[in-house]
Amino acid sequence: MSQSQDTLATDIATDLQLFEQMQFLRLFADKVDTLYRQGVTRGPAHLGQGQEAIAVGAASVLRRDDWSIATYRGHAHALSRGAPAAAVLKELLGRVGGICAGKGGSMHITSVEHGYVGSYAIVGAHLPVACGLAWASRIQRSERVTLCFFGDGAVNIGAFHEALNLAAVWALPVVFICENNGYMEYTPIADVIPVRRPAADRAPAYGLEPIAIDGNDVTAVRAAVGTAVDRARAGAGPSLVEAVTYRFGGHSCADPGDYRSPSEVTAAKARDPLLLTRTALVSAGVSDSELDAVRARLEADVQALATEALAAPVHDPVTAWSDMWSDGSASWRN
Amino acid sequence: MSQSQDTLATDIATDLQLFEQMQFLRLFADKVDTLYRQGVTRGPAHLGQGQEAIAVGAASVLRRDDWSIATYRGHAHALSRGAPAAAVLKELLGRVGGICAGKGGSMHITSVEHGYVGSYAIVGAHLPVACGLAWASRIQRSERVTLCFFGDGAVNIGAFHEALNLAAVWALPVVFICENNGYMEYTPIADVIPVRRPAADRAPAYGLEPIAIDGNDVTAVRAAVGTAVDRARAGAGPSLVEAVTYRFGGHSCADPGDYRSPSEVTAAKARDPLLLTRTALVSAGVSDSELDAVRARLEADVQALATEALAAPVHDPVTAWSDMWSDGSASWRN
Amino acid sequence: MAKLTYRDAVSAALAQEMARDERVVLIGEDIRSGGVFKTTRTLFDTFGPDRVWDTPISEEAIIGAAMGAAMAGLRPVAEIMFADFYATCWDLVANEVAKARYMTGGQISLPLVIRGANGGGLGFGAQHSQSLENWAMCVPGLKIVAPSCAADMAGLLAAAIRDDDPVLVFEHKALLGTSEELGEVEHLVPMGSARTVRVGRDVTLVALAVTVGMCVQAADELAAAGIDVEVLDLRTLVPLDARALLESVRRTGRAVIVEENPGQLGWGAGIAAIIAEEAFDDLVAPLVRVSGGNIPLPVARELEQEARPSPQRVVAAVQDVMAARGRRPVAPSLS
Amino acid sequence: MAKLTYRDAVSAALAQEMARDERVVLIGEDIRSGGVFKTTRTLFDTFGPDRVWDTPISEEAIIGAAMGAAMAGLRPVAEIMFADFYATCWDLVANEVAKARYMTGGQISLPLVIRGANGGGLGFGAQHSQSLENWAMCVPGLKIVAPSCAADMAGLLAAAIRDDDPVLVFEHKALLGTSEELGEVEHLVPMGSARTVRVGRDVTLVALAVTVGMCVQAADELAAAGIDVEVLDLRTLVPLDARALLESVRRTGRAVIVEENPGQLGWGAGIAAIIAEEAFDDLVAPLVRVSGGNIPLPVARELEQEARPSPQRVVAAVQDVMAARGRRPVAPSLS
Ligand SMILES: Cc1ncc(C[n+]2csc(CCOP(=O)(O)OP(=O)(O)O)c2C)c(N)n1
Ligand SMILES: Cc1ncc(C[n+]2csc(CCOP(=O)(O)OP(=O)(O)O)c2C)c(N)n1
Ligand SMILES: [Mg+2]
Ligand SMILES: [Mg+2]
Repeated sequence: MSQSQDTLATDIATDLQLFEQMQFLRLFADKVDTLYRQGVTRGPAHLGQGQEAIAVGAASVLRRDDWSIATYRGHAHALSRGAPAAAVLKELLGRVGGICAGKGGSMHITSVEHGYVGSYAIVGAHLPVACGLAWASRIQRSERVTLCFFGDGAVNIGAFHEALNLAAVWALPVVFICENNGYMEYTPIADVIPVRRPAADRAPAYGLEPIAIDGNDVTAVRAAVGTAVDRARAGAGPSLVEAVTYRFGGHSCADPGDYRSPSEVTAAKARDPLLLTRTALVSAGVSDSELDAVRARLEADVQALATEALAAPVHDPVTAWSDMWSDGSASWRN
Repeated sequence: MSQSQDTLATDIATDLQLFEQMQFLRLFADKVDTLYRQGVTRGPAHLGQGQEAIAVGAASVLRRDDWSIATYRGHAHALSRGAPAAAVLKELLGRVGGICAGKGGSMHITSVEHGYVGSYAIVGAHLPVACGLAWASRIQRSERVTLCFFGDGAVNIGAFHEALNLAAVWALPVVFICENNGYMEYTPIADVIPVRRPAADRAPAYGLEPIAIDGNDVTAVRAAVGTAVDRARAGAGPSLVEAVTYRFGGHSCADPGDYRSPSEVTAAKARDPLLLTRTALVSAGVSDSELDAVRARLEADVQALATEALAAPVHDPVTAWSDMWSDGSASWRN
Repeated sequence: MAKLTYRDAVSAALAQEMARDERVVLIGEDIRSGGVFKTTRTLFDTFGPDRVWDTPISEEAIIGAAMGAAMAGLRPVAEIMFADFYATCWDLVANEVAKARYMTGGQISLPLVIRGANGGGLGFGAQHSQSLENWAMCVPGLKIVAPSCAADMAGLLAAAIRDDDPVLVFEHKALLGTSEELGEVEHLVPMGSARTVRVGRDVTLVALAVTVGMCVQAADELAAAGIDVEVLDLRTLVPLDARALLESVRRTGRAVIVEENPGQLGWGAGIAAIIAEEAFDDLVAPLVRVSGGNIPLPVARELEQEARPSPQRVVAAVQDVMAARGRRPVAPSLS
Repeated sequence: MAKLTYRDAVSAALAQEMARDERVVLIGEDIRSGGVFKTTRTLFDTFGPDRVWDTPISEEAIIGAAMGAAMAGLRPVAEIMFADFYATCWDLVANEVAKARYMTGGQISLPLVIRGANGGGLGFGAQHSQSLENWAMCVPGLKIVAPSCAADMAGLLAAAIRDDDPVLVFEHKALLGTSEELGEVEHLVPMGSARTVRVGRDVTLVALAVTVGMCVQAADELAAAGIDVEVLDLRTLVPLDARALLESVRRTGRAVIVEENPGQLGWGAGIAAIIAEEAFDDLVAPLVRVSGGNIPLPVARELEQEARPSPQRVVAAVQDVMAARGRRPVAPSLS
């Protein structure tokens, strides 16, 4: 699903493609939520309805061999890079064919083959890892860029600070993207920071420009991330982009999210990234029925995925003992 | 050695007192260096020649019950709060009567009785602890203020970031004082930060004013820290003060410090805080001979301290097994 | 008499101690709204903003704040949401909190508690399922509490809060919903005394937290096969009730240690070492451990089960131990 | 033939591997100027700025950078100056590096080494003297190397760099100045094979790193008293050469495990547990450990000595074990 910067165009075909990708992510997430409620998924699941424009817009400016790395709320990032949805869904259900062989689950979806080097479940921990990916690009004289996604809550953990500082000092080709959805688990980010914008207002502490964008506007995301990626590729160092958005659901499927007022949620939904793109497409002349058809097709796709995943067998317990050491075994002693 | 803010005057008597304190710290550190070279101290020792104005100036604006907390380079901070020099020296020599009973050594000098709640040897770790001391003041509705000293190298570790953020969000009565001596162990701080001033340029990330002062000018330190302490006491929250200084010696007694050019060191010594205060006093009419007499008296004092400490017995091994748990024992099982 | 869940036992003990001593304050992430595991429900409403503090996602700041406040005379209870996150503040826990009293020659006292969710079994994956009592046991200076039932949860947490040393309380995720009838008495169970959950003659099962239930279940099965099993719940690893442990093993002559920690170096190894040194002469069979696998915990149900201890594995281990060619101490006159 | 110190063995192995494989890069604090322990001397001059990187004081960034770079095809060697500082980046080490391969179903390979100064004896105090192999052993997914001599230092570090799994190398501060004559051959000692330092009949001393020398010294003294001691240097805890361990203990029937870790839960407990389970029938005496004290390490010389293992304590332990009322397996026909 990636395309390189030089083909970055804001024509209708592109917008349609972005719309379709976002629509797919939304339907996929809704399906996961349903499966969770049916009790057929395994473990917690953190969904991203409302935040799709960030994953899709950012991935759209990448080259095939660029890296992305994100959090437990990472399904959209994996899929936007091209990870096979069937394998992702099987992982969520704990079935054979799961993308991490049943060992990672929802919070650790990874598809190295597609440049998505993983979902990390400890807040902030992957930011230093992103530095390492980008550090390798420098040493290898490679043009590979690393995109690192994290939430607003991550800006207060030590690893964020260490990573931003190192990236800036070493002028690493990494773009840090803060998905500011206004909340940590149940607590508003505004309650725990002494600045207004969690990421942008901290950029200057690392010698970086403050960048804050509308994270629900996929075109704005493409533009801002595109510029940052170009800079990184050109050797001009890292950027920190704050993309303001909202999560429509709870923190995870287990959370009703009722610490937010209904009016707040309703207001946020008026700025649904899907709606925004759809409105733009319609006013550019695309018909509602064409967009409805896209949606219907994707609904069928997602339903087929679910049917396939639910038909897959559960794991053979003995496979717990593989993938541990580089020799394939799990033996630490003779 | 503390005095409250309302008696903060820049008269000659005060300057003389500050001079005397700094002179004592210098002679004490020089003596420790000699004893280290004689092989009679135990473990590493991190001295602060050249940085005395910070410890002395800051302590001079505190009340008796305020807290200070600092690093392994903490002898000056302990002594400035009134910790008994004999007990400190015995600790450095590993003799009975040592202020931490032989258990802490040079890097962990502590005198809770004097409000000096410790020297911490892991870079950055005590900044969150300082938050806790100050948090207690808020809960207890106490006017107690916490002063937290650390080096320029500490601004890049996660704990710094977490502590500054928490202090700012909770408006804690704590003053963070970065003793910027230009170096970490062997590496210049400028090599590892993307901003010019390690602390001041990061203050805005925590909603704080950037404050940078001449850390060799004891009067400037008194003024800046005095203001910050007043603010904290009045409930206006934390401050971050960067005091620019230089360490004349190596990182520790084991380090010749030869990664700095001789000319750099010479230039720095021209701004010796002792020299600056002495010059000010002389131009205010104090005679050189009076100041020499102070020095001579303190030299004798320090010599007497060394003699006393060297005469103290070594520790009884069995005392290793006390001070472990609150019941005084070291037993973790029955 | 009302039933109390293990989950509510946490908030009950916190409420009891907060009412008893106003120096007890809570600090952690999302605790005002009741906590991610609902273990701090109602406390903010009851005790207000000066007693219950929500923090940024800053585990080092949380532990540092608790430590500093304890130095200044409070008795903080810090929540680390999942024990796995101890790794993000391990320097504060292992290098500062655990060592402050000793390093300062006894000048500093740290009456503080750190509590949070521990253990596996719910498909939370490798970074949210670890059972980490062993990390703490590697560090002298930390007391370690890991309750197996609601009554112990309430009583040991209360005792931990009253203790003048730092205590880590491990609340097992898989036990949160278990419940028990408790009287209207004060919750208080002293640390350092093991509990004999079941008396038996043939073999001692040494257990902790979630493995206590597994051992009881195994014991029931084994009883049907004529094997009389004793189950000992250690309750706290530090202080350790080594006396009760050794007394039991000396009596039965056999021990199976059942731990959720990875066997590579779990708390069970520490227990095995003590028995092998101090009760050796009374042992009639090899010391066997049933441990967590030496792998990160996988998520898929079948895989996670494979990597954790279970009643079935306990039964099998006991059968092995009972079948072992017996050994008896050589009588002094023969040696 | 030139003598090589343990300290110089570190830089020699690094230089050898950097010359051999340009993917090997170094990252750490103050390493360009040779390192605080002078273990990276000359490497910056030889290999230049693309291969040797000085960092801010940011241990999480150091380990994260090494991890990310390893994912991207490099073979980084990160220095954590003192093992105690692992606590500041334990999340990256224990929750990320150790688990990445497994959690992703084998998609990620992390050929990286983390090395640094470990252990006590020099009066560095509680936060700079810990011996922390036990922390690592609690975490499946980390290989653990702790060399006892210059030859092993060079050879095992080289092997660690060539290994495709994450390896933690513990360089003992008190051994840095020790030296040994080494040939001009390539430094390479495979991980996972213990070394019999001294052959003996009566008792096996199980040792690692600094305790190997203590055991050899004790063995010499005990020989004079007619006790024939075997000394086994485990060299690596993961992978563990359990076969060599068990073979030796089965032969001697007695073991004393000598560790610098605190006895509360040191690596020695893991070893004791294995012996008590797998060589039980051959044991004729209790398993004894000589461990570090269960206190933070104090600074004053007399206090620090009191809290550490020593040849004297080993001698005393062996004498106890030899004096223990012997036990022999009960013969099958008698049981
Ligand atoms: C170090 C750490 N602390 C706490 C948690 C528990 N936790 C998981 S997600 C989360 C909130 C994160 O908020 P944010 O960064 O804004 O991301 P979002 O979930 O909104 O995408 C918390 C506190 C964690 N996983 N890691
Ligand atoms: C977390 C951590 N990393 C590394 C060290 C080793 N170390 C001790 S002091 C020091 C330099 C600190 O520099 P700075 O903060 O500027 O303080 P200064 O020594 O100049 O007073 C380093 C790297 C440490 N003690 N803790
Ligand atoms: Mg958020
Ligand atoms: Mg400095």
